[in-house]
Amino acid sequence: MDFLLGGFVTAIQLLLTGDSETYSAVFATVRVSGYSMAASLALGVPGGFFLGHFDFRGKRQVRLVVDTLLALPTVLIGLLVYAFLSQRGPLGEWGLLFTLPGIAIGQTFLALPVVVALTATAVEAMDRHLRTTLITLGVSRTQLLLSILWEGRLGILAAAATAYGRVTTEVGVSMMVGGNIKWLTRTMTTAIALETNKGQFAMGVALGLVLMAIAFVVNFSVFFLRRR
Amino acid sequence: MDFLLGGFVTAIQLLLTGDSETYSAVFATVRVSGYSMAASLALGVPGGFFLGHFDFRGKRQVRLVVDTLLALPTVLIGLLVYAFLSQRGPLGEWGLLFTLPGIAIGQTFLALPVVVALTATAVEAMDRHLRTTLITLGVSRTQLLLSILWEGRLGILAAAATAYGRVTTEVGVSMMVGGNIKWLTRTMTTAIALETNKGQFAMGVALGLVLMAIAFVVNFSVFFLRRR
Amino acid sequence: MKPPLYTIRSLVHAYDGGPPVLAIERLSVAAGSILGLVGPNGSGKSTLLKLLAFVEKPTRGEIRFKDRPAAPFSDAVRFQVTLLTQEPYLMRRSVHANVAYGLKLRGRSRDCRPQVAAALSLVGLAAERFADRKWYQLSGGEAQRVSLAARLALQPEALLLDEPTASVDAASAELIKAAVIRARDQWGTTLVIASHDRQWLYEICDDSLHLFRGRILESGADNLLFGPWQPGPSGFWHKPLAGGGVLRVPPPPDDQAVGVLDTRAVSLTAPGAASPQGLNTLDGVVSRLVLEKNTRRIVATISVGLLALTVKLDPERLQALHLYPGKAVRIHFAPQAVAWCDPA
Amino acid sequence: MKPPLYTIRSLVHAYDGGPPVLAIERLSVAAGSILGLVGPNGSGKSTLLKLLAFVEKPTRGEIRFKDRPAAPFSDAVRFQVTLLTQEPYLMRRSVHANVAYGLKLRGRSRDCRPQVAAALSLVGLAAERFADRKWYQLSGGEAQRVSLAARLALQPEALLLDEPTASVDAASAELIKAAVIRARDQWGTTLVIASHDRQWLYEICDDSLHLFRGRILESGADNLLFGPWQPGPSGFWHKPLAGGGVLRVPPPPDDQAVGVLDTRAVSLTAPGAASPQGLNTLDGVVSRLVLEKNTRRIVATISVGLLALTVKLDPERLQALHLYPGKAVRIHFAPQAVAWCDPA
Amino acid sequence: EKILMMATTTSTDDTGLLDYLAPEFQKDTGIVLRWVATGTGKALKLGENCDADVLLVHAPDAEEKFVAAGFGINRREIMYNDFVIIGPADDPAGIRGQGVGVALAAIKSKTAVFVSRGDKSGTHQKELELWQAAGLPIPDKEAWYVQTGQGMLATINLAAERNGYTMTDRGSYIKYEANLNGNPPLKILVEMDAVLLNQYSVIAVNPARCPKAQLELATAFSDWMAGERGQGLIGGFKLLEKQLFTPNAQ
Ligand SMILES: Nc1ncnc2c1ncn2[C@@H]1O[C@H](COP(=O)(O)OP(=O)(O)OP(=O)(O)O)[C@@H](O)[C@H]1O
Ligand SMILES: Nc1ncnc2c1ncn2[C@@H]1O[C@H](COP(=O)(O)OP(=O)(O)OP(=O)(O)O)[C@@H](O)[C@H]1O
Ligand SMILES: [Mg+2]
Ligand SMILES: [Mg+2]
Repeated sequence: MDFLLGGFVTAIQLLLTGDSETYSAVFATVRVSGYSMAASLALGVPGGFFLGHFDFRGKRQVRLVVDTLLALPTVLIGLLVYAFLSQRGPLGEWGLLFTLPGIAIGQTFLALPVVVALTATAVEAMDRHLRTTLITLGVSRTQLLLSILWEGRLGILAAAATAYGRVTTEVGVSMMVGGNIKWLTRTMTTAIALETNKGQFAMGVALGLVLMAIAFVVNFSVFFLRRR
Repeated sequence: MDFLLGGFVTAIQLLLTGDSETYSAVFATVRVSGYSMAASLALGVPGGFFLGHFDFRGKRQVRLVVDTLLALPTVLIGLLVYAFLSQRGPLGEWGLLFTLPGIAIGQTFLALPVVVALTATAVEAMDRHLRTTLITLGVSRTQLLLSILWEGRLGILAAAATAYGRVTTEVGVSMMVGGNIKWLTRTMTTAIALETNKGQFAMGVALGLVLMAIAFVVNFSVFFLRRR
Repeated sequence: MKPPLYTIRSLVHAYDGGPPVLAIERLSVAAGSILGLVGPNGSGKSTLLKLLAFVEKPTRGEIRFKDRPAAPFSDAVRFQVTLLTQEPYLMRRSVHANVAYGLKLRGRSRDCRPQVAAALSLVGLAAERFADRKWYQLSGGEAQRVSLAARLALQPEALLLDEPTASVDAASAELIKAAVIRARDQWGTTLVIASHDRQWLYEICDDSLHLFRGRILESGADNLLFGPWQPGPSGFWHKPLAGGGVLRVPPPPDDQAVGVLDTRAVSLTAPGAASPQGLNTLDGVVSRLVLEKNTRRIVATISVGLLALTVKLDPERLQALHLYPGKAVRIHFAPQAVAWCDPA
Repeated sequence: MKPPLYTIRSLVHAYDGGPPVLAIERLSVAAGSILGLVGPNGSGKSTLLKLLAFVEKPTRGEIRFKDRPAAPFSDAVRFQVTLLTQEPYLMRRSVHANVAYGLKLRGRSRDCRPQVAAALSLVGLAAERFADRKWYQLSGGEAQRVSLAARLALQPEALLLDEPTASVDAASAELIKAAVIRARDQWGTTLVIASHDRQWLYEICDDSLHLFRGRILESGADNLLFGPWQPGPSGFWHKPLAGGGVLRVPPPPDDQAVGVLDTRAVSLTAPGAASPQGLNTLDGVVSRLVLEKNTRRIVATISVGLLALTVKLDPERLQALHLYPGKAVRIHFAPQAVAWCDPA
Repeated sequence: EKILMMATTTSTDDTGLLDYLAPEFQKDTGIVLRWVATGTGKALKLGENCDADVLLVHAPDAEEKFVAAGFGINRREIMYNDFVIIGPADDPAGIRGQGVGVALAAIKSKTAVFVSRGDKSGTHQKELELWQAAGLPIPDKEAWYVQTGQGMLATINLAAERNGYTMTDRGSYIKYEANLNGNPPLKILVEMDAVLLNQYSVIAVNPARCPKAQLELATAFSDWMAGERGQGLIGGFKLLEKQLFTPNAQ
């Protein structure tokens, strides 16, 4: 029990004293989640829009697949990406194994189903008259997409926040593809896992709290989008 | 690379030959995720309804907190729950450490923010005339809640599917609270982590695919709710 | 006499801390009566109906139902009162499920097919063609009528209708009229109906209430006179009219004030008739003549430039004047007959 | 003469593989004209308007705009055509942002405040009071008018209005009428307007189109006669009427068929007048008389039991008959004047 | 049913040793053995928190501290295996057959990649000892010194990907060899140095601190492991025909 309080104190110390190990992991986490969120939003939001907005044969089946992919285990993604990026894998040449961009690739696969499924749900829930209204006002196809997304921004925001939570807390991909290399690819979550394995529970809690502090800052920075 | 194909073949073998270790982990996963989904839906759907449906002061701030909790690292939850359930913790008497219900408690904390945030978003996105219509038709408060949830079932379904994906793929809580004890608390994800740690990549992939097969069955069983 | 179904005391309603949009000092609605609500857009009709349906709580004051206070979800009103909202909302279910929903809430779930079919036929929809359609497979007017059928099926004690004929065709409007009257006569339902279609409304109402900027105007207030007003000679204020002529009114509270002119204070004469000293004299053209079914009087609309004034006449007077649509007439009324609305 | 703005050839539309709900063999809409669309609920008015706005693609056939084919999003029509939908939808923004949205799309974003204010005032809304309101802070009629303002602000070449006055008060309906006429006169806008308010519609339309079950009826088809029909003597079919009397018609295609009766085929006489051999003779009461502004003729509605028939009269004929609302009259028409609608 | 809860290091589980011993133990004593396999640090922590009855770990220094602090009693050495230094077959630092001290110095001076567990595990603690014994400063931020913070096999795999050296226990290496069908890219280069011994011990959790700790069962396990039966089974445990652990209970 006492390690909880200890963790809280340590978390504040780590942040205030500018502990270099911690900050190295913080930056790694921020960079990696930045990449993977950018990629998964760029691909997933249009994808989700398409899935939610248009009616086509087999739409429900596609949703079923996407929903199943929500349960893609991080370690499995880690293994798949590892298989491709390994020296002996087809993309070994790129030298992305044990690098932050490598992790970001794996996390993108992790976040993509979340963004697609939730964006599609948000778009689907929108009033069917919105589309007609926008077209009658003279939107182009792109403007239609942008305006519908803007009207449904609360849903997209929820999609992004959920995907961010998933990306930023995952361990499997970061371990497998990143290798948890100190000063290089050690992210907050792999650091937490390591400290916990070392039996340094207080340190694990401290790093966990730091991770939540980052999440708070990130969510706070898009707070204004919630205004109605 | 070859372990991917090997994993696929192994996955089918494991399922068809009724491999007892695999099935033990499958049942553990199904039981644990069953408990934690039941608990997090029972608590989170009404909570999300409340958050999405009513206007109150500080509502946006509550959303900010919930969104931040989406980024609750599994290992942190694992540590917190461990702290309480450990012999030396306040709830040590209950004897829940290294048991499936213990894991389920931790996973409930993991799923709760997802269910709350996404249910709230779904309810918020609903037509504001629905509430008025339902009241004028004579619903009670409970019927209002149920009918709004039913009308917004696609959103709730997405919330549940996302939470399920999160619960069923997490490793941190299962490892920390469950202890990955063979035949007892070894779930699919801890088994995958173990195999991967042992370098048995093909087996890791195989178990990952089995996990996805479970997810497919679960999502398929609620497929009918998608009919419009 | 039966006690009133609704009694309202010192009611004020404002949305989310905004300015009050409805302020009613006292009002009672007799059981079994049909009350019409008229008034321009934004005058508070829908707000009043939502309050009467106990969907919203008034900001101040009280609404009593059968002499007991009530609130949203309270059992005293839950199954007794129902409202057709202005934007008819259908749940994402079939037409049948929409109409049956309220019946099911009341525990009448056992085979409600015949009840649903009966309700649909009241609004002119054949159950065979419509019951199994999805909510989005309807035209605007069909959806409106399905919503109404869902309310009629409940046979409520109080039925509140907000623009029930807004996008409904003429034949269906007649059907709805018949359904409303039947509801009152057969089930003793009390109705409050807001509508912009005054002809339709006046043909069924026992009484009507004029709302303007959230307040009740005295009855007979069919004519609203809008400013701006300019001060003129001999204590009156003026407004020049588009087609020539001038409107004279008593001093208004402010230059944008809205005047109310009782139809009974207006008299019609042949064009060119001598105008009595001190009265407003306006030349116009009859644009329509409509029979008020209950009273057998005739409501005449006279266009004076852009202004449309309403006058009620006995058939005898009408025949004496040889009125027909298109005929030129002269209107007289005393400036003092114009009363001023309270500022909102 | 200017070439038609729209030309339609062999158009058929069905929703999602359902039965066809609109089938128009050929139609053209002249540039600068105002075309009215009338017809009962579900007759296809909104469907036609959505097709004309290129929001939906027809299932079969073609709609040409300025003699060129067009499709949703095509540049040829994107900024030229705009539709006010039947359910006015406001985006979750302020009133100003809603009205300004289309202007911004057209690149006129630089301070569009004055344009927005002008558009709002066309529908009788003061920009100071309304521009900064949120989309949900409006009454039904106000929302409807904001939607219309958002279309008027665009000064489009083709303006399609679906029930623009559905929940709008009488004064605003007059304003909208003026705005529509101004749009045509000042900007040369072509308008197609669907409305159930025929009085209002006939006062602005150059021409009107009667839709019934997805088909265009011949003009003058104001009266629809509904079955069921029973076979009768001498080759005619019958329907007994509520207030006594019988309607005789030529043999219908089926016993639920709908007959169309041209107003011009109906003649009015004094009650008790001798009825010419072989004609339908019905006794009714005048319920309203309305001036048709363009033609100066008078539209009389005659109630025969539950049936309401429309007849058009010259002022002279009306005076000769001493008609006024409430007066009993006798109606004659030849059974052969009833034509049968094509089954849908 | 008597259930003994053990916390142990990953190597005993990953190699399959426990899966092999537990049924025999149950057969002989009727006690069901359950274990949580984790890093040595966490295993000790679980003991400290009274969440296990017995520990099977391999970090002598940390173990002694654990016992000295009163968390555990009856520490008993059971078996050992040994550590080896492995590296790419072409051996860029040229350490094949050298002593440990020389080998480490060569790696450092050639700045060849060396992959460290970096997780305070028994293996990692041994590695740190070796740097110290060789009189070298413990590297941290040097680019050639990669700290994975992962388990042994993950670390070996990482070393293979990086074409680097690492130190591992022999059991894990044999497992790694088996995973790659006996033909791994990393080969054993340094072995059989006396300092490379890896001692495993059993410690019972102190019932004086943890009232629920089952000292009786823990002692039964400890006795069984140190006894003839246990020692014989450990000696007979083989993977790829190779013995993984050498029993050495006194
Ligand atoms: N949710 C709301 N928030 C703030 N103001 C509102 C809201 N709803 C309505 N109002 C305002 O309250 C006033 C009364 O609205 P109400 O809907 O009762 O009018 P109405 O008489 O029904 O008008 P209409 O004929 O257009 O339906 C209007 O000025 C309107 O702008
Ligand atoms: N999305 C849809 N799917 C299937 N059928 C539809 C759909 N929308 C409309 N319909 C049907 O198409 C027919 C024509 O509808 P439309 O909306 O064009 O009628 P309308 O003339 O505008 O009627 P109203 O006066 O009620 O607005 C109706 O029978 C209606 O039920
Ligand atoms: Mg209203
Ligand atoms: Mg329509």
